[in-house]
Amino acid sequence: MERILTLHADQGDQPRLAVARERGAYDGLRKALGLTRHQIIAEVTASGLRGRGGAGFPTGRKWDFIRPQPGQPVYLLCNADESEPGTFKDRYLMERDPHLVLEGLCIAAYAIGAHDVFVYLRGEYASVGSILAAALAEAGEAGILGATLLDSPYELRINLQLGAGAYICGEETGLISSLEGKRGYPRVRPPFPAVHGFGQQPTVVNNVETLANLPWIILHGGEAFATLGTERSTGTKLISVCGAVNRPGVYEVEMGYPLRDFLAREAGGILDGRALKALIPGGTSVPILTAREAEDVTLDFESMQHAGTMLGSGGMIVFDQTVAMPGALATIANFYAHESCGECTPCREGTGWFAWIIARVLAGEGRPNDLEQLLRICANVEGRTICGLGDAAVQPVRSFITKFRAEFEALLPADQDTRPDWQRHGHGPRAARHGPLGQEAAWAEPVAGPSSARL
Amino acid sequence: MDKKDLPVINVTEAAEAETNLASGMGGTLAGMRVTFNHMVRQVLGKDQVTIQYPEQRKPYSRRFRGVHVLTEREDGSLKCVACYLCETACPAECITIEAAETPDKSVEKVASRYEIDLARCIFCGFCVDACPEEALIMSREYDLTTYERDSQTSYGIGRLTTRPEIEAYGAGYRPHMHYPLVESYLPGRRRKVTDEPEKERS
Amino acid sequence: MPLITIDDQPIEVETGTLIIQAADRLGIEVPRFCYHPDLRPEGNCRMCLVEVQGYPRPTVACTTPVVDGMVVRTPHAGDQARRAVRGVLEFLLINHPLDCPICDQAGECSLQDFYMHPDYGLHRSQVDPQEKVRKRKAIDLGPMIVLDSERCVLCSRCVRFSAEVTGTAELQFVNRGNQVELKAFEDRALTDPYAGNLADICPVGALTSKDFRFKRRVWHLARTDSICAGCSTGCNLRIDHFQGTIERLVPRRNPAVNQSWLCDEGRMSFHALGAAPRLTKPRAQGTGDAVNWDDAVATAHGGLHAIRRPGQPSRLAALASTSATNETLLLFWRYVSETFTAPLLDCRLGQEDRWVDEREDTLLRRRDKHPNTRGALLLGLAADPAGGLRPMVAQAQAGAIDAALILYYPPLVGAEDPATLEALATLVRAVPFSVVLTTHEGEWGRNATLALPIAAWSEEEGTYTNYAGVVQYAGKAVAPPGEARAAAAVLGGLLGQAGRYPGGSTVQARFDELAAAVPAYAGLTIAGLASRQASVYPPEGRLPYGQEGFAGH
Amino acid sequence: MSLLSAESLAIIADARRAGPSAQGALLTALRLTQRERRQVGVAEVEYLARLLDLSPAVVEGVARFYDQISREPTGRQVVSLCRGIACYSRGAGAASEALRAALGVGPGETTADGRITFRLVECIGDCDHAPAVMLDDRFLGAATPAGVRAALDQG
Repeated sequence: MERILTLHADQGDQPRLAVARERGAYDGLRKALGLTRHQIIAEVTASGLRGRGGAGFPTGRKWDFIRPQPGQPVYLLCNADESEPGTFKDRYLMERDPHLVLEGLCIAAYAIGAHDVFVYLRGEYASVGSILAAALAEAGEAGILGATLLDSPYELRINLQLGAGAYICGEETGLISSLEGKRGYPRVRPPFPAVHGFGQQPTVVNNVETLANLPWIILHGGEAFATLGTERSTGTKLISVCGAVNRPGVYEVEMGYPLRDFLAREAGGILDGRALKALIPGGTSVPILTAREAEDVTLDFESMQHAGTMLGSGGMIVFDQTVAMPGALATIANFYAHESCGECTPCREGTGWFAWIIARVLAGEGRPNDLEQLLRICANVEGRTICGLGDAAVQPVRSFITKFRAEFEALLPADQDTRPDWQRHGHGPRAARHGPLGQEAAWAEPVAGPSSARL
Repeated sequence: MDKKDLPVINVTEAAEAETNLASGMGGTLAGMRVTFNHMVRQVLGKDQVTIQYPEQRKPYSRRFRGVHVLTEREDGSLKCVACYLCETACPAECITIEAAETPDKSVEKVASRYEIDLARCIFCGFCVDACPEEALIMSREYDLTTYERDSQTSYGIGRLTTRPEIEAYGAGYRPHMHYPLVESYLPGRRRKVTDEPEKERS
Repeated sequence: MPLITIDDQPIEVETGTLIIQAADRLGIEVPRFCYHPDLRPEGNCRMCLVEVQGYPRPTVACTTPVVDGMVVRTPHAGDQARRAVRGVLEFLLINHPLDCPICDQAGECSLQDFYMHPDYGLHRSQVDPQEKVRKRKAIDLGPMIVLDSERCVLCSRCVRFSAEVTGTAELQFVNRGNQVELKAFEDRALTDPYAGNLADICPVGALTSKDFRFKRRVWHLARTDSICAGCSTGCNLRIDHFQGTIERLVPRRNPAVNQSWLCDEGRMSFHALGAAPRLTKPRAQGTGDAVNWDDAVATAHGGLHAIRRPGQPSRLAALASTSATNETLLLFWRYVSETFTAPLLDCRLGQEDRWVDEREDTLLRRRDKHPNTRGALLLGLAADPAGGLRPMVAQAQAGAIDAALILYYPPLVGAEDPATLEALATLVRAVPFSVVLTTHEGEWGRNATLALPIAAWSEEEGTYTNYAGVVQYAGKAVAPPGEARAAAAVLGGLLGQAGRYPGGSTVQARFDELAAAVPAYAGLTIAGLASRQASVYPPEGRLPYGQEGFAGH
Repeated sequence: MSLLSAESLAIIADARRAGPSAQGALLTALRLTQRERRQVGVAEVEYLARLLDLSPAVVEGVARFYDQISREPTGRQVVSLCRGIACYSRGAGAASEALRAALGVGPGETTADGRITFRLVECIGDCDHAPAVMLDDRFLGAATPAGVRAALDQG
């Protein structure tokens, strides 16, 4: 299979510039500098490359929106705030092949006419940051990324910015706010970042993996890239698989690769030969798939959509039969309650309410109508929020409850209490609602619960 | 049904019977007997109709709307937080409230002045219905006779909380008396309003 | 211009208009918390969700600009929008404390109003009161504001106000998710002189007025529209009063004068009225206090009239006040100029005619603390550049004054200037016959031959002309104390004594006379003032505040 | 007096120049302050406010938005155990208990000697080593009390 992103990543010495150059690093940039911006955008558009951060927006289109006024600065922000649970592909790229990322960064900046680039790394990736910084310094001394790119007169300043622990800063407008030194609040669109972004200037935000595809596209042409993968999901995708598999890790697969094969070969099968129970294909923000649903899914945007979920960030979390779904959902719900920025009402209150109800259900103190309650809250959060986090929080709740309902119902008491809800007292642990969320969050051991009726 | 089943009263016989009675002293005596019996029973003190008020009093229903009582929390503090709902609801405009701040942040607001002019009050009980916290209820106290008008008919916090009468008469009308939603205590007695007995003790 | 329809009502608006603004113009109520006409829209409360034909999901009306042909449905007309808003309202209430009985906002609270709305409120609560997230309560934020973060719906109006309008940025959110809390750093007292506005813009009971705290339930208040008399800006405000006492002042929105704001000094100005004892009865020197009004007015005119010297200028010092209404000033001017020949007629205690053009800060406050200096100037009450109180005093001390007629209102903002009071006292002492029309007891007026009690601001109706020449009507909220009368009535009485036309009996009539007498006001009527911003200065009607703009904008 | 070292101040100065607005340096400043002072408390907030010409409220608001900025001083070494979904399904709960026993402090607590702070954090992107643990900025891989001890000792 054609490898685009991990061709050299597995060799340990790839981060060293000299070695990387021998293997052709920055050749794509050299070629790109020979092209005009429009040629590059045309190539990328032809390649059908779609954003690898989770939303899958066509990269060429995104660049095309940039129409700066004369004299107006343009910014390129590299979204390296890889916080989606179960996702660690960008970290893999930046650690193993930083020059590939930097090269892609330069090509993108040149293509949209940006002279100031900011790489926003999540705070936990400080170690990754130093690897990037080292590579940056080395490339600088080598005159590749000095004041100008290679021997062209094109000025480019690359800045590394570390976050400080906030999932929401991975949302593009939240990232912009954070970079501006404000609370990482997402912003209402319109206006879109392409018009009023970083410092109210035209801005493009691209994911690390997206950028890493660019050198190959420039060298081999968009057409070649488009021949890989499926019709609407071109190229390859990094899948970071974790959970109950024998070989968790990052694997590059061509789009359209069968999920069954991926689990069996790359992931090395389910842990200890157990049976697959369910898996989340693209980070916790997408609906979960039961083993049956997962059977004939292929790894690409359309097939996932057809299966009622999303390829998302490609962070695959695998559950085997021993995992109890209510506990897993509680963990996920606590995550969103903790990471909701609290700016807009439905997400702020909804995520907290999810966590609270699921916590009390888990504690065996749920109310008979709690599952309906949760689904009702899902409907009130979805599509009513400023950014995607609200919708993201809804997906696991709704899919877990609908697909593994029996496991949840087993935890609920039969309804003897006829009083209206607001008159009932003494529900569940306060942890989910009180005090700074999380540190008190009760652990529920992933022991085997009653298995789902669907399995 | 059949005609012959109908009960028949022979009017003539009945009339004759009466004339016979009337002809003698019988009717008079019959009447006298009734009167005499009543006299004897009254003198002997059996089932008297009148009672010796104020020494004797009749018990009233626990829904009786008598003089108001300001209830307390378990710790003995006044429940009223001066929300003015009773004043707003009062059709006779006989309630006057002044609010003040308390250092206790769980309460924040208390009534520094609470006055009901019972000379204006029509005892409709709207004030009690309006109270969200059962901080104001009615008692079964009904005798309000005073010698002066303003000074004695206007009850302030003092008289609305501490009166021997409250002890004597007990709690009267309040909403949710059958479905208690909140806890309130009769002033100075540390006894829950809901524990009030059905009948007044005498 | 885009043409759109909202709930089947068509409306044409300028490009860039927001849906919510268009709806407001149609009088369609779109529920909102975070949107405020004088703050940058942020769209965080999600309460103004509406459905737009062709949009997959409900959109916020407060950040979406209209597009030609847009078909909008508000919760009143659209099921999707109704469901959305119901949901948002429920979210806002799950952690809202059950404070209404002790919350000063109750009665004018958006949460209450929206919850009671049949279209998107009245849901059955699904949370146990014990479960609600607890936050800090009754936090003292200085002289103006009390913060209760538990009641906060996090609409960020206050945060934006302190960042955009006053630029002090003293309030911010901390934490994340449903733990987010409004906070002033270390609960420090708010220092900006406009903090009082925070209580007004807060749609719920999170930020409440410390001065008004627990005073009254708002539904007991009577309301009178008026104009602030604290300085020459003339901010539009509403006087809330109960049984003859003013309980609070709140701003009325007027984009041309004060936007939605009011400075704290102005907000507190009504306390000045009760600060010192009021003059409640006409008082004549010698004879105790017992003077009835008719005698008082007769004596006053008699004494003043007596100093006239046929064929020669009258040696009268007539000092009007730049705090008086235009109508009062007209009558004062008429009485003095129609009865006397070339008297000393002026309205200046100091340099009002110069201060009126000076700002005190970049937002609202101006150096001149009199509400009607511009009006007095337009009436020619400062015609003589060398005139004013001080020259009068000088002449009086030189014995060149036979009588004085003084109209004086103590300032509502800032302390009385002792030098001015001393000058007034000297003037009163130096002239043989003096008539003083004033509101409060004052040492300086002790020796006045006659002291006549007049109504203060809020006790009489009339018009003020602000520094920029905007003529505005101020209503009467409460009755003057004791026997005090409106100055206009007293001056009318004097005119009557002089055998002159005493002026109309209603403010409308008196203003018509003003419009007829002073070219600047030609064609204006009281009714007209309410409807449009009439600017009479500079004469060509240019509005200076247009160029001045406001701070932070 | 300055709460921060000269090199930190230099970095902050660069950050102020890099972006379109000076406030952009705040995030960097907060990180550096947290590293040097182990906390961003009242004193630090006021210092940064003066340094960057912002209102203290704004600085506090931003500081208390991020997990890695703490108001109370943290230990000299911070052990962060991932409680992400992947680590959860691979026994982070047990690991948490094991670490509690090994370190003598529970999640969110700091040892009495102020040396070690033990935190539970959201997914740290080390899922292939679940249950993953970090020591300060270092990924330690799968969390075993022994491994963590060793890492702590070598500092």
